[in-house]
Amino acid sequence: MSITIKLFASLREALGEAELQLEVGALPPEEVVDGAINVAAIKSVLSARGTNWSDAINQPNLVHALNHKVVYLDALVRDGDELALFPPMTGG
Amino acid sequence: MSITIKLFASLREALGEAELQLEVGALPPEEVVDGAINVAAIKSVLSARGTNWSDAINQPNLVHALNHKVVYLDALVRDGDELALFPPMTGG
Amino acid sequence: MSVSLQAEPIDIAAEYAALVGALPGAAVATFTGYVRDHSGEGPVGALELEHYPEMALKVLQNLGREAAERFRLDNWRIVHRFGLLPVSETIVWVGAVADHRGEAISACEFMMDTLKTEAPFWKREQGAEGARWVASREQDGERRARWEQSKGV
Amino acid sequence: MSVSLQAEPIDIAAEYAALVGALPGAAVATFTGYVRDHSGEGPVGALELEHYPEMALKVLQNLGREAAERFRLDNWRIVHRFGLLPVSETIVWVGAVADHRGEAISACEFMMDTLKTEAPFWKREQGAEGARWVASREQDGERRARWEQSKGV
Repeated sequence: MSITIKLFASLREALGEAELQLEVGALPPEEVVDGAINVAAIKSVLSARGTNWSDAINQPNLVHALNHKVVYLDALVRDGDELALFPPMTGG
Repeated sequence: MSITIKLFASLREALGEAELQLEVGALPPEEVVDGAINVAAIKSVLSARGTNWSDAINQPNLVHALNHKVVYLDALVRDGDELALFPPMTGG
Repeated sequence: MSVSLQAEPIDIAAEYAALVGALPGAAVATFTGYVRDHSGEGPVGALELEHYPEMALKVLQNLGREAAERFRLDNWRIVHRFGLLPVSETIVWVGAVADHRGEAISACEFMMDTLKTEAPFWKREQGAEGARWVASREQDGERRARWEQSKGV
Repeated sequence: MSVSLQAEPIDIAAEYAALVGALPGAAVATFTGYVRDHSGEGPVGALELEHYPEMALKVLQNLGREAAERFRLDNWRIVHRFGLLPVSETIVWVGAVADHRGEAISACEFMMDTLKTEAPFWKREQGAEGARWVASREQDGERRARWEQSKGV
């Protein structure tokens, strides 16, 4: 399963990446439901990349957008989806 | 005592006058307090001009403005003042 | 921080540019009212706007000053027309400049709600069956009254 | 009834003219946000506005449609800039056309309050001691929450 991860603003800056393709074929089977895994599981995979990732990904006010729509940790992500992670918006 | 009376909108139209000088020297002395009479007394004087005046001047929602400021029936009017009478405003 | 009573159409682009000036505030809100082609009474061909010039000027100047104080405005402007106004013409334009959006937007709404009930203008609609004076709307009085209750933004 | 995300300055006079069009509504409200020369953190030389283009477009289009339905708008427009914006530049412009003033003004306020908390833009201030990301304001969340409670104008 391949998921596009996008990072914005302070998160992008802290991690030095704006976009990556995440291959999650190696997940334990109990995390996979009907070919989908939830946002929390994807955050665990990303956190395992190192302390800077763990710190950035687990900050309290992080917003998750799945295919351009804000979602919560239990939202299901499928092959080909785009998951964006970013701090609270400050436009306008 | 000479007072400028101004009439606007439907009142002006009903009475066929936009402005008149009202001489109120002939008022009974008990109406005059410290050289002033109140708006109610002036309306009585105007009402005495005929049925069309009485009807127009005593309509329920009439607004009174003394020297460009909205006032009530007990406001005191003095020589040289300008008293305007008109229906509720409908600008904007 | 000024009022204009005018027979001429309102040049909205010029008014906006003058309101904001060289050093804009962070937040600018505007409102424009136009002559509609209909009212609750039926079709409208044009409006005649009668006004009491000296009083209208004073009421609107005081209104702008009150809005500036209440909403901490950096600038404000009120333009109101009088005379014969065909359908789709501008009637009124208000603008407010403040540090924050809540204040700028509320100031516009406050100016319009107050102007509607306190500035001496009277509308006469030219309809299919002649002209009729527009009656004041109870709803306008209610909108105005809200500002007495809440002093906040 | 459209959204523009753009690097170029907002041509407010042109946007206004296009919003109102040939047959103006009775009531038109607009709001413009500009880059201020200061913030709670100190002096500001410029803003950098980062955004998530595909999501920003969808969020703002849905916002316009929701405002149109909720406030019975005849027309609406949302323009938001991205990139490097020096002090006194335009950041955002919203406009709403309705039959009545309450709806036009409330629609502008609703669009701004929602945009602030739901559209994916992030501000970075260039200050005297380098650049800093702007923190979201709790007050913006509270302003947005008001619209959940009251569906009225």
